[in-house]
Amino acid sequence: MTDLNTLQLTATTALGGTLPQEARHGALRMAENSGLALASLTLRRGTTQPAPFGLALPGPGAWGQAGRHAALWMGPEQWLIEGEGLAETDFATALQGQCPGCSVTEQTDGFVAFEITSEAGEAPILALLARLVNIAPDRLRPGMGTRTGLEHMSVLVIRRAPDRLALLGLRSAAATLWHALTTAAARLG
Amino acid sequence: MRYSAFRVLKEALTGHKGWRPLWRNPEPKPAYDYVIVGGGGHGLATAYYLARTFKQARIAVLEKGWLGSGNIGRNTTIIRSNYLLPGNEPFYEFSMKLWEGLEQAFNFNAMVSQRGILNLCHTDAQRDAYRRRGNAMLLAGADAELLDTEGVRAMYPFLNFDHARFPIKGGLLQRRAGTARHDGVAWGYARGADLAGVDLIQNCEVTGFRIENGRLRGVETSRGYIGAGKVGVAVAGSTSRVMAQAGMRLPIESHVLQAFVSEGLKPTIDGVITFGAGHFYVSQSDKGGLVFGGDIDGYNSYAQRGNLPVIEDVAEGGMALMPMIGRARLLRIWGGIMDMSMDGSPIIDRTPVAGLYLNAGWCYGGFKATPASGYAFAHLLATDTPHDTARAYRLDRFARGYVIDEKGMGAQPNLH
Amino acid sequence: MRLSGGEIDRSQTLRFTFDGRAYTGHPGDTLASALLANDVRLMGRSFKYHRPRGVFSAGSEEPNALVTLRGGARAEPNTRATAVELFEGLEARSQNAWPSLAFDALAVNDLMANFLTAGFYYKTFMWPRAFWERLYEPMIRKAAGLGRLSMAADPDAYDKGFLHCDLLVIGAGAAGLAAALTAARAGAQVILADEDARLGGRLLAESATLDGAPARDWVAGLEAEMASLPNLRLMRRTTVWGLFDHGVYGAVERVADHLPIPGAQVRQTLWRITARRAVLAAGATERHIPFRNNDRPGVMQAGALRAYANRFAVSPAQRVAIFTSQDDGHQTALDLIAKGVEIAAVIDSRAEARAMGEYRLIAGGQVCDSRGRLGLRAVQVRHGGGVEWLSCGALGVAGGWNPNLHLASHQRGRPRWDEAAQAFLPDTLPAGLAVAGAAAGQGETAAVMASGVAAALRALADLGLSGRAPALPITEARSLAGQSLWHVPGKGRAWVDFQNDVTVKDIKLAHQENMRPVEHLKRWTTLGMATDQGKTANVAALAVMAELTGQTIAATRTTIFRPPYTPVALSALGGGDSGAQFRPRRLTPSHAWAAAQGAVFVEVGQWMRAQWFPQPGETHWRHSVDREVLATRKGVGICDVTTLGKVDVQGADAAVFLDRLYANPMASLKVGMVRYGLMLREDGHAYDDGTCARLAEDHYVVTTTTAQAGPVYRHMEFARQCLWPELDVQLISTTEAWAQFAVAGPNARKLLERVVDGFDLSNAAFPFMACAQLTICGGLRARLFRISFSGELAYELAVPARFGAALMARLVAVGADLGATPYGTEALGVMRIEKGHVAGNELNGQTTAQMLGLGRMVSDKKDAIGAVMSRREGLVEEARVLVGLQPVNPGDPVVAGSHLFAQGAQQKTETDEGWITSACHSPHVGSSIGLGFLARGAERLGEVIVAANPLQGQQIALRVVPAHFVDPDGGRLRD
Amino acid sequence: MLIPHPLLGLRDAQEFTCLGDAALLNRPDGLADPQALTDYVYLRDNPAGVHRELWFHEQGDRSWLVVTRNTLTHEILGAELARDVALRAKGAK
Repeated sequence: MTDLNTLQLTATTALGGTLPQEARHGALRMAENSGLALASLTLRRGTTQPAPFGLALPGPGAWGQAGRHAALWMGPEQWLIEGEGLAETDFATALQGQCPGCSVTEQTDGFVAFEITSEAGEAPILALLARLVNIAPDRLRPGMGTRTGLEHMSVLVIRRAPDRLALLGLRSAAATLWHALTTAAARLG
Repeated sequence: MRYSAFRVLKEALTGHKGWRPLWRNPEPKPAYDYVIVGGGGHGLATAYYLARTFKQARIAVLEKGWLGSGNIGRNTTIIRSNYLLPGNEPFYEFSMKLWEGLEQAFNFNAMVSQRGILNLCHTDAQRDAYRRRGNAMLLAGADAELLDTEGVRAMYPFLNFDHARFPIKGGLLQRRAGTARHDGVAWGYARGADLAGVDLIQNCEVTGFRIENGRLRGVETSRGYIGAGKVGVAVAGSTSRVMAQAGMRLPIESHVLQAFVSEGLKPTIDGVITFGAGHFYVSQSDKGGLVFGGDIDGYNSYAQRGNLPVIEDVAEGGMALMPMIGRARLLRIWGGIMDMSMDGSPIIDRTPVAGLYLNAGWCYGGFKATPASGYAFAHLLATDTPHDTARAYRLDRFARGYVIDEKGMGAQPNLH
Repeated sequence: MRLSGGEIDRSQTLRFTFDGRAYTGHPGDTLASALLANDVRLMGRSFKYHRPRGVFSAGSEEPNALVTLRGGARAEPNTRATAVELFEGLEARSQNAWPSLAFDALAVNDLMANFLTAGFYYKTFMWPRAFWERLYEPMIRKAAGLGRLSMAADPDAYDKGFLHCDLLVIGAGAAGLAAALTAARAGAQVILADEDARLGGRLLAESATLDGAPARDWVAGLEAEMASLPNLRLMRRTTVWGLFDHGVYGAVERVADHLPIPGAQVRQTLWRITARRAVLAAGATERHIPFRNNDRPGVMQAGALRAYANRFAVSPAQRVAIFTSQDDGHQTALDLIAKGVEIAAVIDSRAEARAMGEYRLIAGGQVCDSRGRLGLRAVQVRHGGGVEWLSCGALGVAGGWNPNLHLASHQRGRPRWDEAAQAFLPDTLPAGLAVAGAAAGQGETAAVMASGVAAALRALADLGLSGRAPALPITEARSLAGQSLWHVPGKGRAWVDFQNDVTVKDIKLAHQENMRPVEHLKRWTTLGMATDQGKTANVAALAVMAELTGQTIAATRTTIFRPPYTPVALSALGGGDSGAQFRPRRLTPSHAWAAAQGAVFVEVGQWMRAQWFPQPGETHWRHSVDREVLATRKGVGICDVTTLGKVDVQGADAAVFLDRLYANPMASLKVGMVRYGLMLREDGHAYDDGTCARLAEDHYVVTTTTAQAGPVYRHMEFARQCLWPELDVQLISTTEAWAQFAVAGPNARKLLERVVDGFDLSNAAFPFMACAQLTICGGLRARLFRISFSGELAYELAVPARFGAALMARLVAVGADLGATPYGTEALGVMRIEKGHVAGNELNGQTTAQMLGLGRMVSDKKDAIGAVMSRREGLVEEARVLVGLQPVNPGDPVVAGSHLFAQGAQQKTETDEGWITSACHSPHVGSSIGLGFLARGAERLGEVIVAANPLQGQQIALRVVPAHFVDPDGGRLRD
Repeated sequence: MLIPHPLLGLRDAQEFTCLGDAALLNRPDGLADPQALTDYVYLRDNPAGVHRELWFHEQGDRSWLVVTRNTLTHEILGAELARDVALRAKGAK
């Protein structure tokens, strides 16, 4: 783990602040999640499918969680592994330790993550989804996730729970994605 | 019958009884010296120049549907000669010069209107590329001007200069470019060809080629066999399927390009404007409709219709460039089949079959080329030598590596 | 005039203006009904002849009553008064009339109508040639169009969204309601959309009862049930305007068009609806019967008169006549009589017609002319007994109904003429679409509803759901018998297409001139090309043409309908953000830091990059750039180069894979080293360049240019999945994950030594083209590459992106005494030109390795993409190669885009020897310099040539020099 | 347009990039006959009818697909992973 006590550099969040941003519109609360560690995991020829951190790696279109770790299917033989609150760790190395023989790539700063929670059940989440992405609601039931397009950006949409949604986008486009997200939420009014 | 203001006056006063058909509806003859396959703009122009300029006779144009039913009747009417490469620019400039005297030549007002085309640039690199292109145009005898931001603003103050994602840094202007009434061009050539004795045969689909010992003898059609000395194929989006009947595979894919027109509005956009940072270009017709378009849909298609993402993309581009068009309404969308070639440039050449000639690969630039394409193809058919300005449009340039790739996109037709 | 009853709320009064005059109406009114209630019949002018026009229909097919709605930036031209819900403060103006609607100067065109026949403009205005642009066309354009754009940006917000359903029902009339109810009760996900604000469609326009009560009661009951069904989404004010492939529909919801101002709401939302099945229940449009002067305000569809009376409680006049060829026309008379309107007569073209109530019937009669300059005063009727004038303020015309099949033909399927139904009915339908109700040619309400139910049941069965037919209300039987009458023969002009002023005479002339195929007819006469897209005109026109040619209507065929069903605002289509949010904006990790330093930014594709960093006292950008270049070459400069694409390549076969991808060998690269790589397209032209760093035997990181990051990644995946799937390779894009900085200049090593954690940077330990993974700044993992774009001793240092800004700040801070200077893209560009490195201007997709001076990199010992095709004759013969260019007179500029000529050569296409790709002012050289492609350039070093830029009147003498202006031997790189 | 992704089901075509004829899978060995490579790079059947073509799920799982589609009607008859098709073809050789 990077020792924050000796490190001479301070991290900034994807939106450019020292603290994550938050917004609230109606029943929806949106927050930048700067603590999410990410790494890509890809099988190599001849490797068997591992179960890193006890995760059962999900199939196409699916997302699964085990404790603070989670995995999203990204493509054939490829997953994005999440570690909640582990952004400051060398997550890729940790994952590599769990998956010998697999290809692992550090992705923590590859994405900005926005966590969206509804205080009024799933209806506001579904309404928001309809304004953001062209994915049928039955493909984004809790426990599902996918990469898709949003306002000319590639994003990952993960339905973590009926009332919780995560939106991951290119870190560099964080401000544009935040604008799109908060504008859509505000218009749901 | 010659059209004139006097004739319009006379007919108005005598109950319009004297107007004659624009063209005859002849029955196909058993054989012709020249058979042009395709009664679109290029085919009609070819027949017109063959008869009128190259003084050939016994010519027929075979059209599967109605005259002008191909891309000549479904484009966004732009004429221009603002090309970069030496294989292209002299040809398109030749075309522009033909446009400039066309209506008087074929006695039909095709509303050729030199309102100018302005290609906007948004980066220094784009401006450098436009400078290179503008200079190439001048060196080939065409006209070009390079505008800076203020020059653009003076012409079109309503463009989005202040809140643009991609600021307007200037533009390449060709004042002699403009628009023409697309159907009028087809009709003018058709009428001119008919008057010169060409048989225009509608509802006549070519279903096969009769080839003996490597030499073409004639065409099978839905109206029977027609013998031919030489056959010129100018069928744009249908090129691959027509030429497959002669056993040829070509460096062409057919793609759909959508085009758009708004409701009629009082004129506000004088010339043609193209957006350099999005897929959008626009002009306003003499009836007041904003005529606009963008990029091809990107997939092979013969369906003459496209899909929603491109429609949205084009509208987004329009709104980004000129936000004042927001309350204008889209009236109609249509699609044409583009013969997208592998380098984005056309082919006017002989084929391995003696007597069979090909005119194809116009991508979405065919309309502006209509006069020169017809002229050069007629030249090739009549003399068996390429017209000076069309020498580069050889079929073997792909194998030999002499591609004419204006956009530098390589052998991927949907990127040209 | 206002009648009793109707669906308007008289408890509230709404004020509005038309052409500046104040009027009132009520909620439930449209602008058209409110104007009629105020006895305003004249609402517009036609396009060509500027004929006075009034409301013709009660729906979105309206050809005549077009107004400019609202004012200022919200002005909305060509808006159908019949489809505008009245709101408080509504402001509307008439169009295409000057100086006033009642007195329009261009009505003179009407007097010249005999000269302005179809296609006349193709026959004249050709002499002298120059007069077209100078005189004729400006004159024509002056008369073009109807409404006027405000020329101001639309101030309202627009949104877009995506819906998915099992069944989309288009139209909420009797058929649509029945279909939606059937499907929703079966549990299907249903969307019911209607362009109207109210559900019910024609049910609200008719007096006929359902279950013995007014139809609105039945609709209200249904509405209540539908509101309670969570699987049914009701979309009022929503026009499904386009049908696309595979069940994708375009729809626009007018969220706030009925409000005085949208406020915080969006005005309209563009929905992309993906439906597994759809039912088109869009109803039918009544057709008229052309007769002489049939276009006066007051001449309307008979069904529209009925809708105005029953739903809106208005009549355009106290005394009304009906001209019909159908029993349906008589119903209008009955409904109007019930509302206290006087019926002058019902003129029925059928000799055998019978009256259905107490009114004068003229059987076997035809209306053959009309009077009334600004509004109908009388109609002339021809019947067995001769000719008579009947005074009336309105005439309802009932010529039968055309099914609204527009969406069904958006995939170019043509409807077929059904002789029995005397209508075009659906033939081949798009996959997943069914047609029901009046759109399918049904007439009786019971049959309409039943067909809706049946369509829904079929869709449910397709979806694997089971449904049951709901109990349907008891309907009143009505006779819908009729006989087509396509036009009333006679002299004068009988309008077919009202808005574009196409008359029966024009069609006859088109026939005479052999413009007979329907598409020629349409294009020659402009028939059906007005804002109503010929909804009320096309069928009549082709019936007239059929009569002239002696062909059947079936053989004449119809033109096809194209999207959109009704016109759609570009704001809505362009939806959401335009302006500065038109496309995503990508920011580099050091963006905020750079902004705080006052950097000037520039758009580079989607990215915003620091272009230069102005310092106090610098008044011109050149001052800043020159300073940054010199500081880098003298001390050390730092530049954010994160935007370069980065791809992680892993796997046992990574080396083999890259060997095939790059023209030059990559497998031989040693671990811990970097190599410059050139990719070709398969056609042999240069595609992209970058570096490959080998981190381990089975692990490379490759970079791409900023512009090509996306396409190159796609290309790599193509190679991996499609060309060589047998190789063990994994690709992950990591562009975003790492912030990367170029640290360049003689002091680069010294600076880096201050941030690395005990890493040996000596030349021996970490030579030119070395790479390593290390930690910096007290433990932060990083990657270091000793590569140089500037030609100086240089490195690129990468850290996790969130530390990028801090690293930039730290490098500048700890390097202050070393002259550490941040530099932007402009200085980056200057230094790469000085060094002769190629970039986008040279790698423009038209150049080859040979032209770039990299020909020897293309290995002929291995199979790599593009290698073979790069050896084609045309590419090998290409003589132009990259050279450096320097002005003979040091004060002269070198201008990119200039063309190169030998001195004294005549300048034309044939003598063109190349062009300048990139140019800049070089503070190192002390003059402008450039790079360019010049024919046989390598043999011409020292020669003076001419750079021609006729576009800007420049002719500059340049000396051809090697394309390395600094450190040609590369000593600095290796120190 | 909707693409029936073999793993993810129907997805809007907007998520994809279309490259063209699936014959591009059959790349001749670059060290072999240049004519074969010329044909591979430039010539297309371009049928008006059933067409096998390559689509890249760019805003999705980054799979290349071979989609069988009718270019006259746009009807899609099937889709499979290009990787599977290519491996099968290589196995057949």
